[in-house]
Amino acid sequence: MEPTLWQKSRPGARGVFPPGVPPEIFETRCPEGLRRESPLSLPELSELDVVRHFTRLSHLNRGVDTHFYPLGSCTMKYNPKIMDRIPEIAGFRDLHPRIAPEGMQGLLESLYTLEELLGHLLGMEAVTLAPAAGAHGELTGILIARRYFESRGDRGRTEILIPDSAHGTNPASAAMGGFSVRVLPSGNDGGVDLAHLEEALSERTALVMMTVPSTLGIFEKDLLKMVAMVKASGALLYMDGANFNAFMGLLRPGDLGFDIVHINTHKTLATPHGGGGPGSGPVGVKAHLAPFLPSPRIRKEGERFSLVSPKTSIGPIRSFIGSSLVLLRALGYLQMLGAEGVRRVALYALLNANYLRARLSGTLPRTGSGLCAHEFVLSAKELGAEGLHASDLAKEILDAGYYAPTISFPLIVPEAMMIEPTETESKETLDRFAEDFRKIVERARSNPSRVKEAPRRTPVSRPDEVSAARDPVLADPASLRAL
Amino acid sequence: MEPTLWQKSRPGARGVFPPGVPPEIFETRCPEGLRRESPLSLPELSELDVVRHFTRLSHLNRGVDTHFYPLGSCTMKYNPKIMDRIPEIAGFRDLHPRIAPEGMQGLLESLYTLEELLGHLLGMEAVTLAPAAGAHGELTGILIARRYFESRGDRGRTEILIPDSAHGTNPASAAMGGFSVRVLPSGNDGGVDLAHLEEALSERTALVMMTVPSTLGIFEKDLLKMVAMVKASGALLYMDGANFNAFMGLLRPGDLGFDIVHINTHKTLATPHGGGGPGSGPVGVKAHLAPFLPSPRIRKEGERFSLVSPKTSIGPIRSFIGSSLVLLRALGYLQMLGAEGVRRVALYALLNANYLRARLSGTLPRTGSGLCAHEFVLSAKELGAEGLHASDLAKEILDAGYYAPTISFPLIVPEAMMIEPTETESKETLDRFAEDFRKIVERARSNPSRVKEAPRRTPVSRPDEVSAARDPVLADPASLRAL
Amino acid sequence: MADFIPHTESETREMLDLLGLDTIEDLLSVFSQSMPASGPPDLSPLGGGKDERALMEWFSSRGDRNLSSSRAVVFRGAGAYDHFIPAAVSALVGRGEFLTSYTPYQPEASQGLLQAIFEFQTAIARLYGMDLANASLYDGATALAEAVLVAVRETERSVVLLSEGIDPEYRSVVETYLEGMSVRVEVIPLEGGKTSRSALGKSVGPNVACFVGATPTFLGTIDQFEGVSDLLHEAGGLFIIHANPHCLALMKSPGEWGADLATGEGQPLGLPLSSGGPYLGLLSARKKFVRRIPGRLAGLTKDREGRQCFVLTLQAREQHIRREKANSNICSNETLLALQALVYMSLLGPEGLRRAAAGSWSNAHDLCSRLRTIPGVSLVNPDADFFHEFVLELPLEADDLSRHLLQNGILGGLPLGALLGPAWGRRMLWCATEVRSETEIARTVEIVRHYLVH
Amino acid sequence: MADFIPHTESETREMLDLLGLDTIEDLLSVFSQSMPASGPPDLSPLGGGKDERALMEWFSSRGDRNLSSSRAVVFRGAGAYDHFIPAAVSALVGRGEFLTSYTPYQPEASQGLLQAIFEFQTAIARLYGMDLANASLYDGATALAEAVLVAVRETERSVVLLSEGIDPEYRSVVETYLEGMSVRVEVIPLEGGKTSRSALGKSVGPNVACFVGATPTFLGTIDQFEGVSDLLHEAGGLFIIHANPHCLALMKSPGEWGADLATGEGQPLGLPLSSGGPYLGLLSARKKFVRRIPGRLAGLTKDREGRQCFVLTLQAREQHIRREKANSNICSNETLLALQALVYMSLLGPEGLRRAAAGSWSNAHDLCSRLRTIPGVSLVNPDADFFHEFVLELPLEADDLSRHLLQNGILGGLPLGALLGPAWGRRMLWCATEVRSETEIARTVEIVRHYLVH
Ligand SMILES: Cc1ncc(COP(=O)(O)O)c(C=O)c1O
Ligand SMILES: Cc1ncc(COP(=O)(O)O)c(C=O)c1O
Repeated sequence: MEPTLWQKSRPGARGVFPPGVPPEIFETRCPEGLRRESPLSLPELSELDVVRHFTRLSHLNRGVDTHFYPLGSCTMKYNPKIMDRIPEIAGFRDLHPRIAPEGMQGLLESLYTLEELLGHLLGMEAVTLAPAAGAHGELTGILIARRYFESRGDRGRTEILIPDSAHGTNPASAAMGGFSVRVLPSGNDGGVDLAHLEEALSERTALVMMTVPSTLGIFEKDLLKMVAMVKASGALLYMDGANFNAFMGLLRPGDLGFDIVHINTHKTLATPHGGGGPGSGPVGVKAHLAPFLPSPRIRKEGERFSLVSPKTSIGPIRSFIGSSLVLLRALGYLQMLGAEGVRRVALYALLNANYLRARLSGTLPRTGSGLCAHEFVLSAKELGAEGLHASDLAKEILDAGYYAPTISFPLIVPEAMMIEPTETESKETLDRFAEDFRKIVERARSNPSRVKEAPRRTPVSRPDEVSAARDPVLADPASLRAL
Repeated sequence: MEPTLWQKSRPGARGVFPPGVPPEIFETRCPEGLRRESPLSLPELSELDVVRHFTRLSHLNRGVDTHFYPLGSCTMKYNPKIMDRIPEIAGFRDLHPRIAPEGMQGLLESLYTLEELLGHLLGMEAVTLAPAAGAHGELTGILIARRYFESRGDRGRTEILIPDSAHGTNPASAAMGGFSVRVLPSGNDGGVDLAHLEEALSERTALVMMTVPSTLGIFEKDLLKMVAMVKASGALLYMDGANFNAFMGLLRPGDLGFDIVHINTHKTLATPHGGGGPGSGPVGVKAHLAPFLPSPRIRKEGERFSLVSPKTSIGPIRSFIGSSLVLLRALGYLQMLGAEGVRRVALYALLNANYLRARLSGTLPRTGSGLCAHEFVLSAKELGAEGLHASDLAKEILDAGYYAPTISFPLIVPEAMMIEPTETESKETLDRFAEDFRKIVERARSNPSRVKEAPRRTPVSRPDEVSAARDPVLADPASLRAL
Repeated sequence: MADFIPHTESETREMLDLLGLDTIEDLLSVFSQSMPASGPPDLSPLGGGKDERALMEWFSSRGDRNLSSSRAVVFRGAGAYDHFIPAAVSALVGRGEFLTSYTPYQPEASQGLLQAIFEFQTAIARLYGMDLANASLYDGATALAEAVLVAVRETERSVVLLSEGIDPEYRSVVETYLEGMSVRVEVIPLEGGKTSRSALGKSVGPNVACFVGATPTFLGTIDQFEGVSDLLHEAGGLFIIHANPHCLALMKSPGEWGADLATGEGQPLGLPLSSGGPYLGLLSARKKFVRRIPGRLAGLTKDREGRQCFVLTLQAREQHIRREKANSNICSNETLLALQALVYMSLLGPEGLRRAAAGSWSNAHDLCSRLRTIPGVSLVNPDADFFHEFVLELPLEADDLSRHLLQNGILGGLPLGALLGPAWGRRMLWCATEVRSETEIARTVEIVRHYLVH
Repeated sequence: MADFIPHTESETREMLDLLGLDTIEDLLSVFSQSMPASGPPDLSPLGGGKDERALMEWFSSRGDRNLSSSRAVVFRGAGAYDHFIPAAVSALVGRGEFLTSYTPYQPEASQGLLQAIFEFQTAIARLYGMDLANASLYDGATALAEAVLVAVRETERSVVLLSEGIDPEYRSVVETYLEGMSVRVEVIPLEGGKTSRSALGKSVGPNVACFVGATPTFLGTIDQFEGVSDLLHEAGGLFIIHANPHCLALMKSPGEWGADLATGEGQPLGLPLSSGGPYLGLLSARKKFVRRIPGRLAGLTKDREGRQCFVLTLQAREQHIRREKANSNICSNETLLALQALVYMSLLGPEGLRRAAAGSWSNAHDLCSRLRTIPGVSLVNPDADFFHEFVLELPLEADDLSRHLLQNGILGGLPLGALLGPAWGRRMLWCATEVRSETEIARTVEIVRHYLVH
């Protein structure tokens, strides 16, 4: 392992020499009470020290660029390198966000174009690009629903219905939006149970949030019926469209009857995840909800673009216009794909998932049946007999030279392993993975104690998570020693 | 290890889609006899395949960015990342070399400025930036000497004197320039022996090539006497200035009496070696040799720059003006350092070498005594008793987490290990290396057979070099299988 | 034109065969029950696709229609700052192993990012003078909103006091975030550029969850908070400070002022202006709030061989475990930008950061004193110290001057009328950072002078 | 201002102490005997140093004074070609592990580059239709000169025949390289754009070391070499072809023409125009010349565990072992650019390269036929096929048209007078690659037409 920056720090060492003036100038002229008194404990290193540090850290990390990453629900696909160039264009990279619209016509045109394209792909009449991530999009959509009912004087709708298979952000966003959450238990097939839905719907229901395809990688077979039921109840329909990669260009949430949908550009639209972010979570809505979209909105008049903040808006949900440099990548990707490419991406995402599903059949039982969408979920529950968890298998998979599938999600499947290969992986990679996975499951049955010891080929073995949580050390102690 | 591109190739797979037209258009319109008939066996891969391939290959490679690289004579120092930005400036990167001087005033001004600065640092009246590397600079200097003597009608000077400690490029360049080489044996102290020099000098001597500081990391103590002797003989004095890092800003070859000097920008002046190149090898000469410099030459008239090809020139030694993108880095580095920085670089290069030399004393005997310049040479000859070579130690050094020192050079030291730490490494790194080196030498004495087995921590163990040379496989057999 | 699908035709065929399908279109049966009557979507607006070169041409030509800092010298801040960024930053952050990795849930394969997050948390905690920091939030505004939510939850109270020194757009974001809560936001006015102590004293009471101060304030002034911490704590509320991390290299830190929580926008730490995003939300806190705070946390631990290593910890606070009871809904955050800020801070080191901050301070003061010599121009809040931003009162509408400057390739101070109301129509919020040259300052002052004193 | 020296003051002190020195200046005693009477050099021309930002400003402003392809549409080739380069190329080649490594003399720590060199050698050998290629030479011109030297050494003969189709500047480089040898260079004229077979027949004889043909020729024509190989071999000489690798995707390769050695300039394979360098010298050969050829060679072998691995091999040909008897003096070469070309070729693959080459061919033919419709303009060598370059005869001085085009943001064809003499004053060598758009071609033709037919 690599020592930390502070463990390497050498008092007095200098790195990059920036423009500026000696700090003494400030210190002699600024009143004492306003000045920082405590020393500034940042690492002191040469430029080479820093370069080596982060180059070495990068070697301790797996990405799509280095390994197959079958992480379900996360759509870890290849993001074309050309998209990394777009945020480097000086006209975007170095543009001040508080410039008057005259100074950002190119930006506004680009974002407006993206709104239009997404609106078209989602079957929605208006799109906001403001949300910074999927969960942020959810919150936005939920606040829009709140305003919508308020605008109609309907103050009794305080409840949001969410399937138990949903991503954790769904209920968490509902709560942040001030709603109470009612959980819809899944039926035997992992889908929403119509009877339960029927029972749960009431005049208190503001919103029903559905993930399509569901987190089991399944398209609800009764989706259109559910939509009709919800509409009949007067509630709005929200679609968590994080799994856009499964249906982009094939099916439009708007056409299915949804009122609100968010997508994650950092899954489907060419923003690498960057270790957890940045992303962005555009939200599309039907016309009746458009007045409530967050401000500012981009308006087009003739060839000129401007920003407006309608009174009906829920207000801004973040600073400035949005994560522009992320959004431009999404636009670039859609422009590169074109109509044909967009469809092919989704079709091949389905093909790869189904192929891998078929290749893995007979290893661990799958939750759900028939064709899957872009991902599928296996359960490692039966290995409980050998004292093993899905997480143990995951470590063996790391050792075999892959990133691991998503584990412990969706919560409704015990010892879930959620596998999403994405369309950018080759058949060869899937074949190799299937073979290795099969061997690992066999090993789990024949030699469970060995599996408990995995991984062995990673830079570290299993970290002690219990003691990490018991007495959390969240900042480097060496940073205090240095003072 | 990673399979090769052809081992991974899948017939029919497509990578990046370039601008162009379907090749059939060419094939139907171009006469058959002119068309390629044999299939084009390049690898067929997706963009992701290619990205993974080269990312993984990079992980099998050590650079200064990842490891301390005490490779003597190679000056493997840290090259500031800002210099990588200069060749990316569109005005330089995308400039066509056959544009009229009006279209390249910024380039010509930059290169002219570099010529002036180098001339100043070398104490030379004229500088050419054309040579593509150090050896290319040597050939250039040698051809200049040839033309010089020709211009004086002195056709009897057919011999070049070169110390036996010199880099191999010196004699090789002399031979390419059409001269015969006479080797100057080193004296006991590793320096040129005055008596030998005296004896060797004659009216046949065209040039004496000296490396300063010598490849032993030593400044010849009688340098000025030698210079005087050579001058008296009517020969010219060539300095191999590859070790510029040792004296930049401290001492000028021109002041020492040299007529010609080359330097390697890829050692001292901020061009990373890139696995073996590119580099560039500017050559500086005194006024009497300036007319012979290679064409084209940059001329400044008022504020305007132009290119000229004087009749007296030896002619072009490569295509176009020079390795501009490399040369601009050198200029950037000098501008960043400024007067003070240039001196400090050289002084700290001396300090680091002498400190490490002192820290290693008592491990293996050094060739030479007293202060060294920017590097020093140890001999592992005594380990021959345990059946070990310098190359065996080198492998242990790799295992300890470093690149290895230069071995088997200079040739005059048996089992040489040439160590050059450069100024960009910290005391801490040198201390750690010294400790590890000491342990390795101890291990070599106590457990030589283990050392014979090193390295163990590298991606591969020792390759079979003998069979590689016996029946060389220089192209991937899989590339023919694919056809 | 390119779709990054690696399959050869024969591979696709083999795969379909295994699945017993005729053509890839047969996979559409996944949706069959849901296929709307309207038929497949019309994709014509997406066009025929572009190759890399055509794509870059499209974007470059749009980029050329933006007056970025390469075309207009930036004297504007107001939440986004034009600072120096060393070249090594992007060289390191852009490495594929970082860029293309996911949230480090599998620690054994993610030590690089986990360690970087841990180091980022450390750097932010030290800069803000706090015990700990999280792995990032979306941006400064949402970080502030999340901090307010921590206070609301911790105190179970319903009044939030925000200093008028908080960026008014941030205040709106806080209000949006509180939309669904029964919480009232009250603004404590500034007096001469500092939070009115009497107004604050009057408002602090048993219903108050927190007071949030800003330093520098949105108007650039350095606010002062002696005794504020005690005032709040005695009333059972929390004290939050929103601070610009660049200024903290020299200014008294939230920790030194006794804050419980601190937030900031990380953009000044090595992020470009970026047309507004992605930015980097900073949140730091006293240790006792550790189980309250939102977002990811990397912690130090040991592996089975006892080697130092890192892991995401205290995940029970987060949505994927706690669901509707989670501290926040945040999932994806801004890790890559946290890494970027960390690389920036390590490259500059404490001395470099102090030097850059002093440069901003010095340039802003230079600009201010020169502009003040222009007849009719005066400094608003002359009695408060400022850091690198300040408000000037002009003899005419600020919008007019702003337009005039833009025509001359200068992004001048921000006209405040649109944000703060007509009373502020002749006021402009100026900023100068360490990268502004003496020539740029002199030229700008001359253009302003010439325009105002025709 | 920055010197990248990591030492703290106290570390420097400790180090000096160990050495028994007072100040670092004491190290100057290393040179003492040689310190010239003139005293220490005056370094004032180097100035006070610049920070990163000031440095980039200096270079950007100089870059702005160059009419690069972003400011002038390139219709010029003549040895340097404006091709499409995928974005992934620089992302991969720029990785620090490649960029900052040395020549892979320690194979265990250098497998990445060794494998890449091996793969590069393979790709070039396949492209040129030869058995093997080396790890690179400086550029196309020096590669050609080195190939000629191979022939001279192999045959021990003293006459070198160069086709007139060889770039005249390359020819000068060959002459410079031969300066010290007793070798005579003879030029075999082109006839209608192809090497005169009768002249060649007359010149081939017992003293001839080699004949070097080019395809496409410097004038863009596709030369033809039926029987040339036999002609040379019967006379005991070697046959060398210099070929543009981009065109070889579609054109008959040197191997197919029966060449013994082949050379090329690798710039069209993913390298930018680069203001002329660094470029990439390509050299490939028949197996039997393996011990003759200059430069590094990576070979396939196995490690002790029997794993496939790579190593520099046949080093006994090289200067560091063979010294004055070496095949060449080359040491540093252009490895990083070889890697770049390899990444480029792998990304495009055979189909991509063929598509790009066909695009060049098609654009050049389109441009040519449009320009020929202008009164007074005619194609020189109308009976020869050409690839992506062609020479036009104009009704006025080519220099004048060239200047006019440059004023209109077009880098038109190369006026040939300066290179080939006054007889060529009205001739211009045009080029169009796959990246030229229909609009650019149309606009250029219109400007030329308007200028010529005022
Ligand atoms: C189905 C689903 N919904 C919502 C989210 C939340 O999106 P984000 O992480 O961008 O906030 C995710 C992300 O993992 C998801 O997979
Ligand atoms: C002393 C010396 N001279 C000459 C050279 C040759 O320089 P290049 O490799 O640039 O041709 C070297 C390079 O290794 C060297 O160290």
